[in-house]
Amino acid sequence: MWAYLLRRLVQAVLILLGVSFITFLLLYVLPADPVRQIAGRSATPQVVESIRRELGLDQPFLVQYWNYLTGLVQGDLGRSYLQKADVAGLIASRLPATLQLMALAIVFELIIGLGMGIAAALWRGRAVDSVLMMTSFAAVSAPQFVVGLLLLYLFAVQLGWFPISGYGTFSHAVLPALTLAITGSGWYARMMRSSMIDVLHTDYLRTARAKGLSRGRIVLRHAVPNAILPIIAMIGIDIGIFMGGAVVVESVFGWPGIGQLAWQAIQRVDIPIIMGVTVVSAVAIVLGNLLADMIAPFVDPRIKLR
Amino acid sequence: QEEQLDPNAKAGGSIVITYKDDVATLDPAIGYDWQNWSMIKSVFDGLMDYAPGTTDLRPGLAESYEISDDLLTYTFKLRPGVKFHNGREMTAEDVKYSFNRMLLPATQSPGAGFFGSIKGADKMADGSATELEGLTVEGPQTVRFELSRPDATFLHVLALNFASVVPKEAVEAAGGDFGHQPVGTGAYKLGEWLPGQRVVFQKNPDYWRAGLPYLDQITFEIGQEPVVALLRLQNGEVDVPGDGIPPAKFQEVMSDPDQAARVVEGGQLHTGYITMNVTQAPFDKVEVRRAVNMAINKDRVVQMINNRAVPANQPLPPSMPGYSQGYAGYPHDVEGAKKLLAEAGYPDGFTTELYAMNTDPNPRIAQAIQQDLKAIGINAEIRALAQANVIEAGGAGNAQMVWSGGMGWIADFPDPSNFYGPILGCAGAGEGGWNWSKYCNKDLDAAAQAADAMARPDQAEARLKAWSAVFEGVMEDAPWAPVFNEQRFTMKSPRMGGADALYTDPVSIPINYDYVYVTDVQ
Amino acid sequence: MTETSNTVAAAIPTDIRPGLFRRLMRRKTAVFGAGVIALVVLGALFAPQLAQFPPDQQNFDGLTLEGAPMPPNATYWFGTDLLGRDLFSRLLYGAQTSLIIGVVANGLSILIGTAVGVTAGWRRGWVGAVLMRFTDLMMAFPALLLAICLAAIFQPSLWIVALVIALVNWVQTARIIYTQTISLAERDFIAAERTLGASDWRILRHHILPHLLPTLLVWGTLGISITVLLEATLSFLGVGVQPPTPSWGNIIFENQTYFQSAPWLVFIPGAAILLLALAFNLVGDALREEMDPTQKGRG
Amino acid sequence: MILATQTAGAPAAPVLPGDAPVLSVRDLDVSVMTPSGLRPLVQGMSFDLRRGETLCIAGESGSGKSVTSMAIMGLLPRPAVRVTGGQILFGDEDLAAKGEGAMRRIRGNRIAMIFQEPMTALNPVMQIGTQLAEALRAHTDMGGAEARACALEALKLVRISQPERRLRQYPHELSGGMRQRVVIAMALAMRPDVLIADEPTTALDVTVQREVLDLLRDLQRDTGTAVILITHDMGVVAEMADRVLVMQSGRVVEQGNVEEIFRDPREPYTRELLAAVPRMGDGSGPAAAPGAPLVRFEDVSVRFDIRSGLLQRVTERVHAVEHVRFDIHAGETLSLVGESGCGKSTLARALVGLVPHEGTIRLNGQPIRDMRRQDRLRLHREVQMVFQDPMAALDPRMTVGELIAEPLVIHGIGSAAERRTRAEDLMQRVGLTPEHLSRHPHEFSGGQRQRICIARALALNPRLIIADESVSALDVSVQARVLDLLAALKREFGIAYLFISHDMAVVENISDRVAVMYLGQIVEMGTRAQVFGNPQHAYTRRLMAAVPVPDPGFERPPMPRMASEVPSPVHPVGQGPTRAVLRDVGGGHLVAA
Ligand SMILES: Nc1ncnc2c1ncn2[C@@H]1O[C@H](COP(=O)(O)OP(=O)(O)OP(=O)(O)O)[C@@H](O)[C@H]1O
Ligand SMILES: Nc1ncnc2c1ncn2[C@@H]1O[C@H](COP(=O)(O)OP(=O)(O)OP(=O)(O)O)[C@@H](O)[C@H]1O
Ligand SMILES: [Mg+2]
Ligand SMILES: [Mg+2]
Repeated sequence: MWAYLLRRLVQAVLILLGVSFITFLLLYVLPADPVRQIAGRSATPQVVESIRRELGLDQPFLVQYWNYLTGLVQGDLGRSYLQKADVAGLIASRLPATLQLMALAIVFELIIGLGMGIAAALWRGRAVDSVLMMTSFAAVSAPQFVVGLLLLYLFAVQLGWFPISGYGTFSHAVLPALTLAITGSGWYARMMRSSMIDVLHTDYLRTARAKGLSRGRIVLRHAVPNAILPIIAMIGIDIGIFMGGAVVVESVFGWPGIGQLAWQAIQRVDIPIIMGVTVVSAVAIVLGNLLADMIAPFVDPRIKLR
Repeated sequence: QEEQLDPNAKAGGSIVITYKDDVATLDPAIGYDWQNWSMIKSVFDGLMDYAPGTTDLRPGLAESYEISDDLLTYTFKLRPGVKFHNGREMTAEDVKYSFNRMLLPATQSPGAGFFGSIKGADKMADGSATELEGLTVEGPQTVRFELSRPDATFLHVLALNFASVVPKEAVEAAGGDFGHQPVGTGAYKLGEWLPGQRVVFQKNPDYWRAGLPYLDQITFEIGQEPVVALLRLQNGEVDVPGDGIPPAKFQEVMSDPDQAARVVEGGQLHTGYITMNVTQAPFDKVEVRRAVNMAINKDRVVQMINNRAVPANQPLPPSMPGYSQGYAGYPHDVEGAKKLLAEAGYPDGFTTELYAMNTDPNPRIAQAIQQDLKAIGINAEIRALAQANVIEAGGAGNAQMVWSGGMGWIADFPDPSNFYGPILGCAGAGEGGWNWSKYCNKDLDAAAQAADAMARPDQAEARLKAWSAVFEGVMEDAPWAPVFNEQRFTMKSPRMGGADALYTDPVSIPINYDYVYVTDVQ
Repeated sequence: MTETSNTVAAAIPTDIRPGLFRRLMRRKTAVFGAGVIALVVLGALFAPQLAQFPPDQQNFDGLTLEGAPMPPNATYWFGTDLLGRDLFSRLLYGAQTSLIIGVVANGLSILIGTAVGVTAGWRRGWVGAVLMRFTDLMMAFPALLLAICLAAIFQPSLWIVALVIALVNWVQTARIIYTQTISLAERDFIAAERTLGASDWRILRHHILPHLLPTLLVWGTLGISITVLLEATLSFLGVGVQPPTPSWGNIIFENQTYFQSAPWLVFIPGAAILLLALAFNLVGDALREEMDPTQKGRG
Repeated sequence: MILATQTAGAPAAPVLPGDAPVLSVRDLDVSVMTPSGLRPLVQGMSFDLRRGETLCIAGESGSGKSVTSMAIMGLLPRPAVRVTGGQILFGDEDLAAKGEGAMRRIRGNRIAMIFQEPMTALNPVMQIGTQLAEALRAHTDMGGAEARACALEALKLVRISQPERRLRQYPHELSGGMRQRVVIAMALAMRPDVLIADEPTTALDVTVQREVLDLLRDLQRDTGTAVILITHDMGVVAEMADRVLVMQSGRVVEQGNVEEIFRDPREPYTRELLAAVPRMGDGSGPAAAPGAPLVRFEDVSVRFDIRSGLLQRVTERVHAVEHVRFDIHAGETLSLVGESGCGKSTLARALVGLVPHEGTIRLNGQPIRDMRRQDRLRLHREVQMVFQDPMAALDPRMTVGELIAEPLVIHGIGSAAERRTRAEDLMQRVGLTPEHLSRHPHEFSGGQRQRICIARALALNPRLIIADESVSALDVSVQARVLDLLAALKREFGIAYLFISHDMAVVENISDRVAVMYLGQIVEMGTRAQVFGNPQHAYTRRLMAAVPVPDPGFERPPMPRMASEVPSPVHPVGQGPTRAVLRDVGGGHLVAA
């Protein structure tokens, strides 16, 4: 177990190294000059050069990367070019919001997606099934921005059930999480459906019925726990998507997450922030996958961590 | 001079303003985004300032100033009893510290280039000096600037945020994070700052302009989609949407008399234009450039952005001193344009690229222009890229045509010279410069320099004339095709008070925080 | 059983091949799906003939005086967009782009994902380890950032965009296919093939791939809307298909803030994407059930 | 013995006047809905089941045994399959007319069922204790702790080792025999009136089957539960049944007392069934003269690495096959017997190159390990394998025609037309019709599938066929037919067999020589006569004693109950099992010391 963890962590470090190197390289060859962004429109060439020197951007690529890495090892993610603040601090200040949104979104996603998938599997081939699968397609095809605004307009502006935007209380988080969940739940619904259909044909489900258990118990205690394994791996993937990708939802609902930070940084080539977000979200993805793998044995005791 | 207080104004109350983009920093030496520009103005003061809602210079932290006859020495007498937010009194040493700090390369101030006329500024830039030679402290309340050449814009430059006075001890205490823990002399001090969420300004009770500001508190809510911000305004949660009225909501707002009444329209020191790279064929031919100027149907472009602009025919916006009132510009004339193209040797037109920033409405405007160009046979492929990539392409001279929208010129200070040097003059035409036309007319450059040397107050009129001539000269060569000057439409909540001019303040966008008030306080 | 049919389409069981199309056509949902796809393809192919207006023509009467788009009417069947262009014509032309993105980009990503996943799952050993570690690495890489960087480094064009999307999207497919291949490789009938002396290539082509088909169909059909929308996101970032080239995704993205004031600009293309994805799914589902003999007659 | 008590909600146990039946089935019809209308699966079925009685239902695969039991349980896959006539009287209630809710209260409570596959009958992600307790809690109002105590009691009842520990374990941590005990415990915990056991021991080893049968009988004696035992093993029938019911294609052919049926079967079908039962004797009879050695195992070992730790170093190994040494001669049948997990399949897999081995395996004198491609293809032609589970061994997406022709395609033999003819030939050879060629494997019964596998193995005219438990899952009549087929092929083509089985009776009937395997090693080996006539090793004897005897009169000599757990073949690196040394006790009869 500990050996497993340690080995996975070593792998994770290698992955992070790879991710940071590729990102750094891509940003290096990107046809956009961060210094021009910092210097602004009135800067004289002199000012531009002095800023470039100050940031060490006049040095060769490998030197720059090495400097970045040595900082990274000490937990230093560098300083934002434009905000002139420590990237670690900037990210840390937004991490709680991102994690909170992510957690709630995944919970909603599971409730909606699994609910739909289970119902569709139980009523397979009936109208319920077709409607639900159609809905899952609509959910996957819907642009987040529009879904978010529709929810906001309906539940916040018209009905006033939730605050229009902002961050703080649970009710602030409901609509943004719901937006993410709705657009992501289609995958879960489809996965769960096919997984449930397989489980519904198994011998142990027949045994459960032969024991005279109620339908609810058969579904919830026997079928679902067995069908849920592939879903757990998907949560790991989802963490990655939510870490840097909730930009649209964050901006619709004024959510102070990492997405907005990353977005603005990308547009203005604030390389330390882009790097920081990349590294942090890679860590989150790796940890998320690790967590998914660690949870798996609890869900399915046949799985051994090795 | 005495401060004119609004007799209707009531003190107290707080307002909410929204922005989409994050506030990067409130460090006056660094902040150069259009949204933190006005915020910094309210936290910090410089020696010079503008009367609210106008482009009229007035002394700020300086009580008075004197200009020597050779126009090379400016002596400022500081206002006594001005206190920083930390309670310490501001002195001449602080002015000196602030300028040194801003000009040191380590600070990475994007504004350093504005102060090139001060003696020794170049030595600061290349790192060979750490103290500004041309700035001396004459006494506790007196500073003297020495210039290396006469500079008519110098007082304007001193009104820029970069020239704000900061307290040394606070900068040092912040340990490199002054931008998030600002301490100034301004009307507001920083209350709370939750990154990505909100910035709260508290009234500075010791503000040196007696009776100001009126408001107790301003909350800037960050990361708000403009459409959502407007919904919240309509819901009574927001007082001013900082990003304006989003196009998708404009019709709705303007067709409701109640809401339309709360929209204040005003001019803006902005010009949207197309640059044409004069160093490359086919735009090395002036006929081609003129043809482009004549091809564009500016009225249609303006209509497409909901008439929120006025067609432009010269680089300067109408509200800028030096604007040529009577100048006719190039008429919209498709046949004429075709003829010019044929004269230039392109009777069948040609294919080129039009760069534009990728945020709405810029790609749309680019497409409208594209259609106009097609009408005279020019096939312009659009490159809608992120801001950074457009700037890169324009600076490197790779872009044959660039639509300036989104990155375009909103003046740093209300003086025509600001519209010339970096974007039309030879200085900006080098590799990486912001003169994306790479246009360099030595004669006009000389004329511009001469105009800026006319720094005596009695020369002001003549100087503006000279500038008008320079810009007419530019239009003769047509490195740009000016398209429109954006109008500002600021919307406010019903309780917002204060003259309309405060809501279209040319230097403090979207509103002048120091002078607005709310009507619903007792 | 003829020699050619045996070699050409041997991945598909012989008795299914001749009647597959006919049997598919007996399923109502499949016919509906195929009809929709055919319509979209025809619309895309014959866009020049079918469209009343050139897709990028900014009609003078397509905007109100205040610059607002026109709702659907007799001239502009689906209304006009913010530049006064005919939405119907743009959707027709946009179908070309979106089909290429949805089918080519998505297909390519499935192809890459399958190749990587099958190779890693079949070969195991160090080849498999290297491939899967690389997949892990790509998974930990923010997809959008990669897309932006790639697209910014290359000049954006439709095919580059398709390529970029494929390069970003193959990872999940690879993972899923990898685990499936591993479990397939353990099955007895694969062992049986080996004892007969079948080559790896033969086993992969005739026994592994057909079993991966259902998964590939699910991922492929769900992936269509995802890629079409991803293309739009890329356009939005300035690294997608360049204006004025229409695509269903970028029509939605350009106009999404107008969902209240000009709903047709959002919901019509949205419905188009949904319909296309659904159509592919219906056909895919039918195909899967028809091609899997064990599924026949099962619920 | 504390067993569950009834709640008010559950239907009261029927009051039985004397010998009145607990369950009585009257004219039961079960049909399946097909596109072409209703097709009957069971027709006019009638029988009575009395308290404390064991009724065995025998009959070939597909005769409707399982359908009948599912109909009684109300577990038919509705709406496709449903009761279309008759009554199922439980006391005075007609179960056929009851709704799902009412049936749920009876199921698991008054009537319990045990299914064939212990490996898959338990929920893999739920602890044994929970699975036991939930059955109790579903029918009583006991609390969690009480239900757990009852569950423990039930486990003790089925004589499982370390019952407390089992409660917290998961199914995969138990052996097949233990799992079947758990399933039985689950079924009996509520002390049902009727227990239906559908082939409860078919998937188990003989020795384990022995234990489970003993257990069932003991429990029935103690609790007085009436049992319906479904089986195709006439040995089991003879041992367990009070009364026997023989079914064929959905109809009852004959029913009566067990002695009557065995002594004096009236219907020809019953006689046929009895004749097909392999009986174990003393191994006498003609044996084939040994030919030249075809395959030679020289000190062959197969070990699987278990890696663990940070660096994934090999820390332990599964010693699946240890230093095995024997020959297979041309034209002979060598049987390999032993319990599950002793390494039989692994040995076979090593021979066809599916797992790497140490030592040397020679085919015609040539070591297979360093064969080049050409020779390797010949190996794959000469040695064919028929797998244990025919469904798993046939690609479900191919038609039978393609499957049978595939070996020819792989080896590039013949044109497409020739291959087709050959496939038709082979189909006839194994007793199927050429029309079947265009069907898919799932459209065949288990026995037919196994014949398809054999046809496939024959396609290349092999010299050796490895039959890995090829008949274990088949019912007697089919089994007999397949065995006959194998024997005929052997006579006709001189094919040699490596016949892997755990059924001593079958082995005795088919083999020339026998090797007994235990924990990866051969512990006894000799001709059939030697091994069966004079079993030397204790393990061999135990295997033989466990075989059910198809004779109701047979008195089983008392046998000590075995320790349940088989020792593990897993050893740390560097260690290994002690090597058994084979000693010749005369005439080539080798026995481990
Ligand atoms: N769900 C079903 N749909 C259609 N036919 C079925 C279904 N279940 C069983 N049958 C058919 O009913 C017949 C009887 O099947 P059943 O399972 O009762 O046989 P069995 O006697 O138990 O055989 P085995 O010994 O192989 O278990 C078979 O012909 C089978 O094909
Ligand atoms: N690939 C493998 N990796 C690790 N252990 C294995 C592997 N294959 C088989 N084993 C182990 O080797 C031992 C022998 O297995 P094998 O399948 O040969 O037994 P068997 O005698 O055929 O049993 P059965 O009668 O159940 O088929 C078992 O303990 C099994 O768990
Ligand atoms: Mg059965
Ligand atoms: Mg085996």
